[in-house]
Amino acid sequence: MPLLETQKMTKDFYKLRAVNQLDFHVEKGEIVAVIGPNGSGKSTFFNCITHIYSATAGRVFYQGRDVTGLPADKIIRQGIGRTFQLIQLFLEMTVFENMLLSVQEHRGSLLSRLFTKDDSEDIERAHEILEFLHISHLKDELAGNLSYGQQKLLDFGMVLMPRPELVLLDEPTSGVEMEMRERLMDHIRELNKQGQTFVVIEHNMDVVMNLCERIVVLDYGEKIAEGRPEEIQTNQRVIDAYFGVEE
Amino acid sequence: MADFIQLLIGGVSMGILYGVVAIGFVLLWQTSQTINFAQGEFVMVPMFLMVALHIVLKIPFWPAFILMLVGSAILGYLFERLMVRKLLPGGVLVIVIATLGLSGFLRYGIQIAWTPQTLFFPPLFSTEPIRLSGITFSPEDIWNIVFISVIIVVLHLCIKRTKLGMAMQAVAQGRETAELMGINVRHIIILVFVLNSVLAGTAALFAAPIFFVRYDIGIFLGVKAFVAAIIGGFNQIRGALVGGLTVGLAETFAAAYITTAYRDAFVMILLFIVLLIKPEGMVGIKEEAY
Amino acid sequence: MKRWLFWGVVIAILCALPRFLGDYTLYVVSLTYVYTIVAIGLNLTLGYANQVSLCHASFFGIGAYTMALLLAQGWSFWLILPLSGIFGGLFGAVVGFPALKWKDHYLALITIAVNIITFFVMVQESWLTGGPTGVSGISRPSIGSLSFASDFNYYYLLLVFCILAILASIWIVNSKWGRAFRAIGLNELAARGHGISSFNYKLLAFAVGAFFAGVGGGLFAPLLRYIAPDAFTFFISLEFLIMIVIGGMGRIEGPIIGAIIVVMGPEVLRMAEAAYLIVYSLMLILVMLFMREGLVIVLDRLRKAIPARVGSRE
Amino acid sequence: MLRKTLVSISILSLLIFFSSAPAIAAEAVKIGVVIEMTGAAASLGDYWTKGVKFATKEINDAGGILGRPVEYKIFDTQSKPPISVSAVKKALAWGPFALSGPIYSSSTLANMFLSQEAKTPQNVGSENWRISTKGSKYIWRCSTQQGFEVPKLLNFIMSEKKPKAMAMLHVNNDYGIGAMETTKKVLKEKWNTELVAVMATEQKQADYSAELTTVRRKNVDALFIYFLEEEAAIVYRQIRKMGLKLVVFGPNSSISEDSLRLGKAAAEGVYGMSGFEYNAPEPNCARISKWFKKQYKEWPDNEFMKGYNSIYLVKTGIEQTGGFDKVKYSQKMHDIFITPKMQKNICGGNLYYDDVGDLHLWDYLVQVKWDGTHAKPGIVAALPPLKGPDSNKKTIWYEK
Repeated sequence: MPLLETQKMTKDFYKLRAVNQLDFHVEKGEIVAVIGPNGSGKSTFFNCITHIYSATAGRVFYQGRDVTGLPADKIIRQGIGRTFQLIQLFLEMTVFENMLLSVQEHRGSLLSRLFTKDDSEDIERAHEILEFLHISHLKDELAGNLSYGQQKLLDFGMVLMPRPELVLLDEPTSGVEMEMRERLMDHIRELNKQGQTFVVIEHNMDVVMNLCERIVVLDYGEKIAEGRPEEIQTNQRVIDAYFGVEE
Repeated sequence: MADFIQLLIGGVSMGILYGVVAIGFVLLWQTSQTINFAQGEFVMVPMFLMVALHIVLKIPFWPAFILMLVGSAILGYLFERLMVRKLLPGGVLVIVIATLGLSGFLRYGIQIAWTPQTLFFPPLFSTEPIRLSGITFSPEDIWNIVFISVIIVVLHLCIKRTKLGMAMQAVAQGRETAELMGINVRHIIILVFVLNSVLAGTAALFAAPIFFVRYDIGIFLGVKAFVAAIIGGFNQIRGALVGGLTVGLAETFAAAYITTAYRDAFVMILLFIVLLIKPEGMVGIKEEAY
Repeated sequence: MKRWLFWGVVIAILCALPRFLGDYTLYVVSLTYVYTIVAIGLNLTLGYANQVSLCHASFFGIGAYTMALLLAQGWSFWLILPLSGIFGGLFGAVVGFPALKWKDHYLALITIAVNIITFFVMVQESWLTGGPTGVSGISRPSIGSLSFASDFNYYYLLLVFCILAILASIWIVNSKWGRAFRAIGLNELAARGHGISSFNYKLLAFAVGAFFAGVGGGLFAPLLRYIAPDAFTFFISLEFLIMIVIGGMGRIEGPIIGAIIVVMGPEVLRMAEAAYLIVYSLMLILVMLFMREGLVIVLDRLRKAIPARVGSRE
Repeated sequence: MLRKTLVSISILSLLIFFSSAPAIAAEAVKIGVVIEMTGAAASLGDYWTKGVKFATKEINDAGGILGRPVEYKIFDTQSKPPISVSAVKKALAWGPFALSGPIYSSSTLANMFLSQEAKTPQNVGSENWRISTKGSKYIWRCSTQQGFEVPKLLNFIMSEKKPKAMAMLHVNNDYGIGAMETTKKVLKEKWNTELVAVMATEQKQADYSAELTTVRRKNVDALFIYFLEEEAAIVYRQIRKMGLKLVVFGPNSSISEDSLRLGKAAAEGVYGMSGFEYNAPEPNCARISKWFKKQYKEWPDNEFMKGYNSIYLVKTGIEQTGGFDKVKYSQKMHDIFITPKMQKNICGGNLYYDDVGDLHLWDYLVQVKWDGTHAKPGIVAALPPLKGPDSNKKTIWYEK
C-alpha cells in the first residue's frame, strides 16, 4: 500500500487545465522528485493534494484512507508536512513563535489549547531544529526581519517540527546558499533513513539527481515520464519538454 | 399592472439616485482602494451649498449650480490632498475610521455653522400629477430618471472612449503598469476624486427637492449607496448603477408586497443572497485571487 | 515585583475613585468599564484574528436583552450573566460562518447587514423585545446581603468584571488560541499549511469576541436599567471599532485606551459646548493621520522615556 | 522636563474632568436642559432650547422666580437613550431644581427613573403613553400624550368625516408604534372598526410609492399619518404627486411649522391637532410666536412653545408651593388646574395636570391652508380635554 496515492487528479482554472488526470504514488521511505518546466502544474498538484485548491476531479489517498475533500489543515494533521513555493511565514511573529505554531495543532483538543502551555518537548525540539539550521540566534527576531535564505530555513524547520511522516517540499533549495544546501540534503537523507518520506519539487538538477530515488516529470499538467534518475536523464520526451521540440 | 408600473417608477427614481452616489464608491475604490464613509456627506454638503447660493444669496440657478460644482470639486480635491494621500499606506481600516471622522466633521460642522433644521429646496421640475390609464406620476420622477441616466451614460462613455478615461481605467488595473505606460497616476487619482465629488454634487441637486436639505441625510444616503455598490459589484460603474436600481426596487416591492416593517432589512437580506451566490456583485468581475 | 506594585496602585486608585467622583462622572467611568469589555472582545476578533466585525453592537445587544428579559422572568443575575455571554458567543459563531469565505470590506458589509437586521428584529418583534420603547425597570444584582443596587456599589462590580475581562484577554492572547488567532489573521495560507484550522479559529475568534460583548451587554442593561434598540445600532458597532483602532489594534492596552477616549472624550470635550462633536471627529482624523498604530504608541514611548530618566538619575 | 510636563498635563486633565463638579450653590434657580442638540431630533431640540431661552429671559426680566433668577444649562442627549442617561446624570450633578426635556420618548423612558430617584421635577416633550405607566411622580409632559391625543383626533375624523376605509402610516420607532397601538385599540373599542392597512416606514425614507400604492389599491379614504416633520412633508408631496384624493390627518408634528414649511402647497387640506398653534386664538402662543417670528424670521414649531412652557411650569410649581421644596412641588403639581390667571404667561390656555403628570388641554383642530406662498394652519375647532375641569365643555367650532 503506497503512503500517498492520487488517482486521476485534475484541476482546471476556468478553461485552463493545470493538472490533468495525474496518477501518482509514494511508497513509505522514498524520496521522490517532481520536476517539470515552469507552469507545468507541480505546485498546483501539491496544492490539490493538501486541498489548498479543490481538485476538479480525482481522489487522494493517504495511508490507504480517502482524504479527498478534507480541509487542508486536517490533511496536514494526518501527518503530512508541506512548504509553499512562495515562503509562507507569520512575518509579524518571532521565529520561535513560528516554530511553536507549526506544531501546536497536532496534539490535544481544541479546548485544551486554551489552557495548556507549550510542551517542553516541543520547545526543546524547536531549539534543536533552529540550532541545526544555524538560525537559533535569531529566535526572538521577527520572521519578517530575516533574510530570504534564513526565511527559507525557518520554513523548512517549521515543517519538520511535528515530525510528519510525509513531507512535501516545494523548491526547498532555491535561494539557499551552497553550504546550507548540502546540509539540507544531508538532513533530508538522514531523516529519510529514520523513515520519513519526501516528495520534492525541485529545479536544481544536482539536488534532484543526488537526492532522489525516483523522479516524476510533469508537463502541461500531465505525467510524461517516471523513473530512476539515470532513466530520466536520457528520456527524449523529458528533453523535449525542457528544451522545446523545435530545437 | 398599474400598481406594478407605479412601484417601478418609485423604485427606479430612488434607485437611480442611490446608483449615482454608489458610482462614487466604485470610482474611489478602483483607483485608490479608498472606501469613503463620508460619501453621503459629499452629497449633503453640496445640498447646503446650493441652498446658500441659490436661495440665501439669490444667485440665479445656473451660476449657482456651477459654483456649487466648483465647491464640490474643491472638497474632493482637499479630501485627496490632505487625507487620502497620507492615509492610504495605512490600509482600509485606517481610511474607514478617518472618513468616519470626516463624515462627523462635515455633518456637525454644517449643523453648528448653519442649522440643525431641515431646509426646503424647490423642485427642479413640475410635481403636478400626470394620469395615464391608472398610473399617476409626476414630471419630477421622469425627468430625474432621464437626466441622471444621461449623466451616467455620458460618464460611462467618457471613461470608455476618451484618453483620460482610458488612463483612469489603466490606473484601476494597476498603478505600476499605468506608470510604465507614462500615465501620471497622481493626477489621475486627483481627477477621480474631483470627479467623484462633482458627481455627488450633481446627485445632490436632484436629491435636494426629494429628501429636503438636512444635515444628517448623509449617513442614510451613504449606507444605501455603499450597499448598492456591493450588491451591484464594486469594480464596475455599471455595477453601481445596477446595485442602486436593485436596492431601490427591492425596497419598494418588498414594502408593497411583503411588509413595510422590515423595509431596510430586506435590502440587507438581498445583500446576503447576492454575496452568497455571487460575491463579486451582480455584474461585477471576479477579482483575481492573490 | 515592581510591575505588581504598579498595578496594585492602579487598582487601589480605581477602588478609591468613587469616593471622589460625582454621580455623573461615576456613571461615565462605569460605562467606560462596560465598553472596555466589549472592545476587548472586538480586539480579539479584529485586532488579533483580523476578522472584521461591524456587528459587535448586535452581540452586545443580545447580551443586554438576555439579561433584561430573563431578569424580568425572575432569574438570577449570576445565572444570566454567563448566559448573556454564551448567547452572544453562539450568535457570534453563526455570524462567523461568512468569514470563512469573505474578508475585508465584504466581511465588513456582511456584518453591517447582520447588525441592521438584528436592530430591526429588536424594533419589530415587540412580543419578545418590547419593541422600540425597549425594556425598563431592570434591577441590579446582589450577593447575600451585599446589594449592588446603588451606582456606587455597581461600580465595583463592573470594575471587577472589567479586570477579569482584561486578565482573560491576556490569558487568551498568550494561549495557543491567541497564537492561532494571530496566525489566521497574519497569514491564513501558512496557518492552514501548518494544520491550523481556519474553520475552528475563525468561528472561535467571532465566538470569543462576541462572548465578551455579550457579557458586556449583560452588565450594561443593569447599569442603564433600561435598554432600547437605539443602544445597539450599527453606529454603536462603529464606535467599538473606533475604540480599538484609536487605542491600538492587536494590543492588550488598545481597547482600554480606546474605550476611555471614546466614552470620556466627548464628555470632557463638552467644555467646548456645541462644537464638541466636531472636535471629536477632527480628533479621529488626526489620530489616523499621525498616529496610525493608535494611541498605545504614546504609552510605549512614555514607557521607554521614563525608565531612561530614572536610570540616569541613579 | 518630561516629568514636569507629565505632571502638569495630568493635573490639567484632572481639572478639566472634575470641573463639572457641583458649583457653589448660587442664588439662581437652576434648570438642566437635557435635550436633543445633535442627532436625529436636533431640529426639534433647537426649537425647544429657543423656547427655554426665551422663557428664561422673560422670567428674569420680570424679576425671576420668587426673586431668584433662572439659570439653565444645556446637556446634549445626541438623540440617543444611553447618552441621555449620562446627560441627565450630568445635569443632576450640576444640582438643578428641575430638568427640561428630552423630547424622544425612548430617551425619557431611559432616564426618567433618575429624576424620580433624585426627586427632581422633569418636564418632558415626549408623547409615548408608556411614560405615564412607570409611576414616576416627577415627570410632567409638555404635550398631550398619545393615549389622549389619538382618541381625540379619531373622534373628530370618525364623526365628522365618516371614512369608509382608514389606513395608517407610522414611523417605525417608539413614537409611531406607540400611536399605532393606541389607534388600533381606540378604533376597536370605541368605533368597532379596524384599519384596512397599517404600514411602518423608516426615518429618512424618501419614497412612499409602495405604501401609497397600497393605500390606493385598498380604496382608502382617510389616511392617518404619524410621522416626524420631514417625513410628513415628504409624504404630502408624494400623495400629491400620485394624485390621491383622501382625508389626510395626523398629530401635531404633521401640521407643525416644520412640516408645513417643507410640505408647502402639498400640505394643503391636511388635518391635524395641536395644543399649541402660533395662530390659535390663545394670546400667549400668539405672543411668543410673534416674538419668534421677529427674532428668527419664521414661525416657530410647537416644540418652541413646549420648551417655553417647560420653564414656566417650574415657575408655577415654585410659586404655588411658595418655596423650593421639590417634594412639596411634586405634590402640588399633580391634579392641578393651571389657568392664565394663575400663571399669566404660560401657553395653551387652561392646563390640567393629572395625578401621573399627563397634560390635558384644549387642542386645536387645524386644516392646512395654502395662500400661494405659505402653508398655514387654519383653525377649525377647539377640542376640550378628555380629563380635568374642562373635560365636560363643548367643542368650539371656528369654521365648519
